[in-house]
Amino acid sequence: MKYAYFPGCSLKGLGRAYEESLLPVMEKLGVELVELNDWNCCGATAYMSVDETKACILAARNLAIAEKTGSRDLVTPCSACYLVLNKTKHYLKDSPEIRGSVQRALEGAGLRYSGEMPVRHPLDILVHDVGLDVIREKVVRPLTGLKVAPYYGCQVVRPYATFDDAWNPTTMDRLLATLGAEVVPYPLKTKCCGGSLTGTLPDTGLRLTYILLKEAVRRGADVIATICPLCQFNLDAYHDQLTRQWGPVPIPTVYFTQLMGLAFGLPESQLGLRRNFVRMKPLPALPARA
Amino acid sequence: MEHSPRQIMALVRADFKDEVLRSRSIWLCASCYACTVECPREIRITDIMYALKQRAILEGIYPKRFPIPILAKEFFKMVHSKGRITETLLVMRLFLRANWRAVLSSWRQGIGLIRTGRFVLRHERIENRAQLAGMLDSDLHDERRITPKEAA
Amino acid sequence: MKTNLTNGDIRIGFYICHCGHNIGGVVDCTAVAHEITGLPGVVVSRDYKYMCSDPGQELIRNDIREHALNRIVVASCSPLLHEHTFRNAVEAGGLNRYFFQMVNIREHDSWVHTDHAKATTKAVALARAAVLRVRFHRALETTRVAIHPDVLVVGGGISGIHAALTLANAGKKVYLVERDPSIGGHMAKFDKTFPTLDCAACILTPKMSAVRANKNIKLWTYSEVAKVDGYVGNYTVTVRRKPRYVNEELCIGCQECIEACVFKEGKYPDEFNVGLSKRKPIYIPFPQAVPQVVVIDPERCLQLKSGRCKKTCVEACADRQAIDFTQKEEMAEIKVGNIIVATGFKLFDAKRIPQYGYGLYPNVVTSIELERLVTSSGPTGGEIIMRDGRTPQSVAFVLCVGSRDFRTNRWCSRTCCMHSMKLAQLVREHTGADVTVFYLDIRAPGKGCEEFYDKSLKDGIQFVRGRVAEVTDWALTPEEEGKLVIRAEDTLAGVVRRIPVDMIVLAVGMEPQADSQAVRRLFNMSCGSEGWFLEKHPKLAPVSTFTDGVFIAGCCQGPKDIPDSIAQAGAAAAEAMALIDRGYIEQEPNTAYVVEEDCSGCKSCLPLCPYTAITLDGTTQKATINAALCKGCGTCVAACPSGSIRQHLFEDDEIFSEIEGVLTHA
Amino acid sequence: MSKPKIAFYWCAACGGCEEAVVDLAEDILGVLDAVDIVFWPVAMDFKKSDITALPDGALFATLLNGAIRSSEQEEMAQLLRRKSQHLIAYGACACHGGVPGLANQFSREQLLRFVYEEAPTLGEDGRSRPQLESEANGHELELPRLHQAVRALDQVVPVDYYVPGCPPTPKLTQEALAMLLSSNPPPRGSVLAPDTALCDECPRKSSKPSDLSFAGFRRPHEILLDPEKCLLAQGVVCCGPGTRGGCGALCVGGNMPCSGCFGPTSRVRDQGAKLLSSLCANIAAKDEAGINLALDGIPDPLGTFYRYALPHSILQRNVSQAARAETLSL
Repeated sequence: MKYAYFPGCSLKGLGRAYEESLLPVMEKLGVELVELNDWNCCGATAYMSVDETKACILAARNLAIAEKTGSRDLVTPCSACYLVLNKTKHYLKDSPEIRGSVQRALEGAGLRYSGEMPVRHPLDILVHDVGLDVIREKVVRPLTGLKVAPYYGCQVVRPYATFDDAWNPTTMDRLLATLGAEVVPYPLKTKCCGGSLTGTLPDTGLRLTYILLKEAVRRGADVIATICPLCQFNLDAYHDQLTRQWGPVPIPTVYFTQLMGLAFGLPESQLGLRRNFVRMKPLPALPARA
Repeated sequence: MEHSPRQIMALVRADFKDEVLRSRSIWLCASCYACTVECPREIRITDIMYALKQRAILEGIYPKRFPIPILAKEFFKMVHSKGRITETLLVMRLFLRANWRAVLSSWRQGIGLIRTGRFVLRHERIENRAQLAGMLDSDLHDERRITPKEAA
Repeated sequence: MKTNLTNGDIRIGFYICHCGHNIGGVVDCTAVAHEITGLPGVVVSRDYKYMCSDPGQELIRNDIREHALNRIVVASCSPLLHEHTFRNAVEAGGLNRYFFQMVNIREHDSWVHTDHAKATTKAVALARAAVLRVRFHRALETTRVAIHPDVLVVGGGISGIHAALTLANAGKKVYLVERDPSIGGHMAKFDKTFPTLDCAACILTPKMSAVRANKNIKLWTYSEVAKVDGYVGNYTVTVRRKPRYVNEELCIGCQECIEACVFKEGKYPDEFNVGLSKRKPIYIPFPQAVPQVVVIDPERCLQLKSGRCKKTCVEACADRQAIDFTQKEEMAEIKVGNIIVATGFKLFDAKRIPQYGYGLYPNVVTSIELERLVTSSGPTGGEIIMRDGRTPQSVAFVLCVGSRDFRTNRWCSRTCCMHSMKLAQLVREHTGADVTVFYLDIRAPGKGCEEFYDKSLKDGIQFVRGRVAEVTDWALTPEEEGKLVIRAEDTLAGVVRRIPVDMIVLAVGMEPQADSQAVRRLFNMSCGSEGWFLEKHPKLAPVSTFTDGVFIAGCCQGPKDIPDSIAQAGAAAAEAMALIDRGYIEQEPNTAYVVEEDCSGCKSCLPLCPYTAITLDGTTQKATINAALCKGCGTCVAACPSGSIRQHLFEDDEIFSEIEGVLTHA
Repeated sequence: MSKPKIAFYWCAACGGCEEAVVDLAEDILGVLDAVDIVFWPVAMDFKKSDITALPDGALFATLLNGAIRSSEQEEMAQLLRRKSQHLIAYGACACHGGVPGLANQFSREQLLRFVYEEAPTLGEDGRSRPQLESEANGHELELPRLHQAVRALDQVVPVDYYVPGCPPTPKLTQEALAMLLSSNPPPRGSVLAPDTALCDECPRKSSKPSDLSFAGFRRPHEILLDPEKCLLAQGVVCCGPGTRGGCGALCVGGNMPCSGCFGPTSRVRDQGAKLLSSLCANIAAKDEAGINLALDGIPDPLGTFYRYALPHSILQRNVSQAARAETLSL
């Protein structure tokens, strides 16, 4: 299986542990991710706030480059990228005005985009294309005894995701269970982490982050699994401020791909786990086999 | 949040333009799209918030040193010139523009980033920056559109 | 028949109606009348303020006599409204009633256009078309078809029960078909009724018993309509009678068999208590069930599933031998003249809105579940308790669950406001708990309902205006710990509130039955886009359907409360009786017919007829149309590849001259 | 008393109708016993002047085949009309426009451009259009002018009788002549063929099911056709239900579907539309995608349903108006 791959800026920066774990896990499963040549920033949410058309042009450049590769699907692990690329697809389809501007911009740059290529998240690929059965076969170190709170965040499930429910997604739950982990019921799984508000308006943003961490702790989770670099950063990097304001909420937040890597027996050192502010404890000892 | 999203919608309908554009509420939207999916009248609230933010930036109506529009514009500029975002550099520029004291208060976080190897000081950039800039400037015929200079 | 009038004999009277301001305010009626004067054959052309009034009709009758008119055209409103009126006038004037053509220049013209000049031009074109057409009209006769006096009522809820009793009390024979093992429907599950708070069982049970006692009612429970053939006055209906494995004639409802069942305790969710209690494989739906006959669930009964059971029930029924494991499904065919469809509604599935936590949090219940909890005959003996046995100290009601929401159902379910306030008062009365009602608008338009709302406010029930965003169990403050937290914007206060409560009641709305589309096809009815059965006219024919002799009553037509359902049921019964007592129906002669010598017997038309009115004559090998079945839809006429099927009132010369009239520019 | 004088003439046609006359074989002798053929350019040496010399109405009947496409054909139709007591539209082209009538899908300009300039078979030097007027050997030559549209005969001159078919069968031709010569000829305007559809005389009629419900359509070469069973029931488009009978179901007898050459019955204004509405009404699929899929089995609907009667179709209104305008401007 081969897919075009759009990492997005975060996976080269704050979220590099995501890419560090994603690529070997995919390789282990025989999935080849071919990084787009000279991709640019998707525009994220900030760009949309300034200029809608330019935001679409920005995203469309990546879509056009992706189409040129001839791959079937474009895979992007970052929630913001996933949303923006999908949203651009929808806008190009629904708004003739934006379509016109984008087409002019693409033509001027010698690019073309037909609007057909699906933009997908690795979680979708793993569960629906690769399949849980294949994943189960690769598990050498089941995560037995590890209590995980599955946290999806917003933008992969809303509003454009087609592969799971907007309020109660279960794809990652099933994936984690396949790895042997104990999935903690976590009704906040699609609540907002605060997004960029944690940096811009900490009073508002960090409160949302705090609720997520506190509830995960209260429900007995050992670790939170996330699918988005910004979510991971928010849940991981603000523990100082949170503790000062509301008290400690000691729980690590890791990428679901890192947990997969552990279960696949990949060396911890290669999964970017040391990049966490709040480190994950070593996996509990496996119960003795009967 | 001085106006709830519902009140924002009502104020827009009632043509309270200044009231809406000056509202901090529109900047509080973190784009989680919960409201859009939730709305029983199928109003695309998140997209409307975007439209209001664009309008506010275009008309220059927002609180001075209010970090969110500054972030949006800094983001916009960095992408325009480099093609990609380097988060740590973006945040530093934001702090310098909006609230330099914040740098001091979050020094421990900065050290943490350095310690975990996530602090990037070198700009990520794309090769074909000329192509991207050409594309982004291709719709300048529309006078309402904002250029990076204006945004600055 | 005067079909062979030559053009010279044609004497047309044209009348255009102002309809007060409805038409006259947009169309220059005088100019239209003037324009029509010049057309060939037109002898009289007049405009008049109200053609449908007595003087208006008198005008037509007089002109027929004075000017020897033999064709009449009226340009006014919709034929649905007044075609009958004018045809009567034409007949009273001494002409065949089909020497008449009506033009709709209200709905088709004045009501939909604003440009007066263009609307007038359009009126002229439409009128000219009718004048050209009417020249070719033939004299036609209506036919009469006898009406079978028996009636089928489908659905044994309060609407079906009331319709059946009304008819039976008037001496008509009624078949009442209900798919559940007992009649009673939703109402049987209610404790009290709003706004009077009188006991639902006390007013329903006597009616259920009356059904059982009435000699004119043939009650078929556990049965479904499988097939409907025929037409108004002459329906042949096939009813599927499911086996209950208990002989209805022999069972006396002593329930000793239930006692004796090898299952010592109830094990399976009890449908009547919406799953809040358990029943055995052999059971009686509820204490007041009609008929009082035990039923065996074939999915659960050991004997029926595996054939290996001690059959203690058979032993217990030793004397009567009512239990019969050999029962098979039966098909019964009945003949009726009219059908009343009262198939009711289903409740919205609260799981479709996961944010409200139904199915996730045990103390989030639906309004019907609370209804069962509050009833003394219910699973808790009328005690409102939570799943852990505690009595709630605080209860919240969430209104419009699945209603007034574009993502689920757009309509207002009409009864939930009142139903919730009734339950809220009962909760206060039974438990003294704090009650908060989250609402969008309180809709209490029924008689005594606003007063009931007032009473609720005075009783200390809190009302918060705002759609609930979500129900959570995460706590931000100590008082929220261990409780369910409702998050909602209080739109009157303008703040987002978190309100912790013990129990949450979701006021689920009404939906069309899951199989409403199949039922609609069965009875050849129409549905609105939402799936409710469509009445023929929302004001003038609210219980009729587009199929003659099929009437609708109760919630299958749209959400309504008990009084409205009963009023509709009575109306449907009266409509059916009006047909029965007249004894016949008159059929419009606008039917299709095959010109036998032209037909090549190609059979193209046979499968097209939605009323199966076309058959192939075995000896002549030509198609024939049963005029009594034909509804004049014209499908076969259009499809006949050799043009051998024609239609009265829609003959080629009539249609082509009409087209010519529209297309000719003045 | 001299025998009635008969003329044969052809306009826009393939020549098949002329062959049909020859197909009378020895029976033609019987015809010659009854009539004198005074004009038959395709078979014998006659000149236009032979006809112009005749007094008006001198001909008992003219059997004219072919549609009217050019100014010359129109002129001859008018001339023969004048000279004949009975003008008979002979064959599908004269009756309804026939196969040449399919040209009405295109404008005259499109046709000329393709034929003389764009057809892939043309050599480089051949790409020029013939001029209407030219000079050769000192003589002024004038070519007939093409009209904008092909018309049936009765769209040009009044027609007394119609003998349908592509071509009419010998039996039909004989019967038609006999009817004309009889003491009690049918009323003018009659089609000299039965007025019921072909199914009535089809040998496969009894095998037609009462519910066709087409799952899709097949072309005859795509399947092995059952020689006994109704062709429609085998999913092949057979125009029999919408086509006048009288041919004796020759094509069906040869295991080919009826292509509609006898035209519609007298009660039908537009043969193609009728065929379409009856066929489409019986398509099994009820959703748009399914219906489209079924209809994709008919690659050329116009050529299938309007093969013989496009000029008489209501679809022709605009083009024939343009043609009329052009005729007037000549």
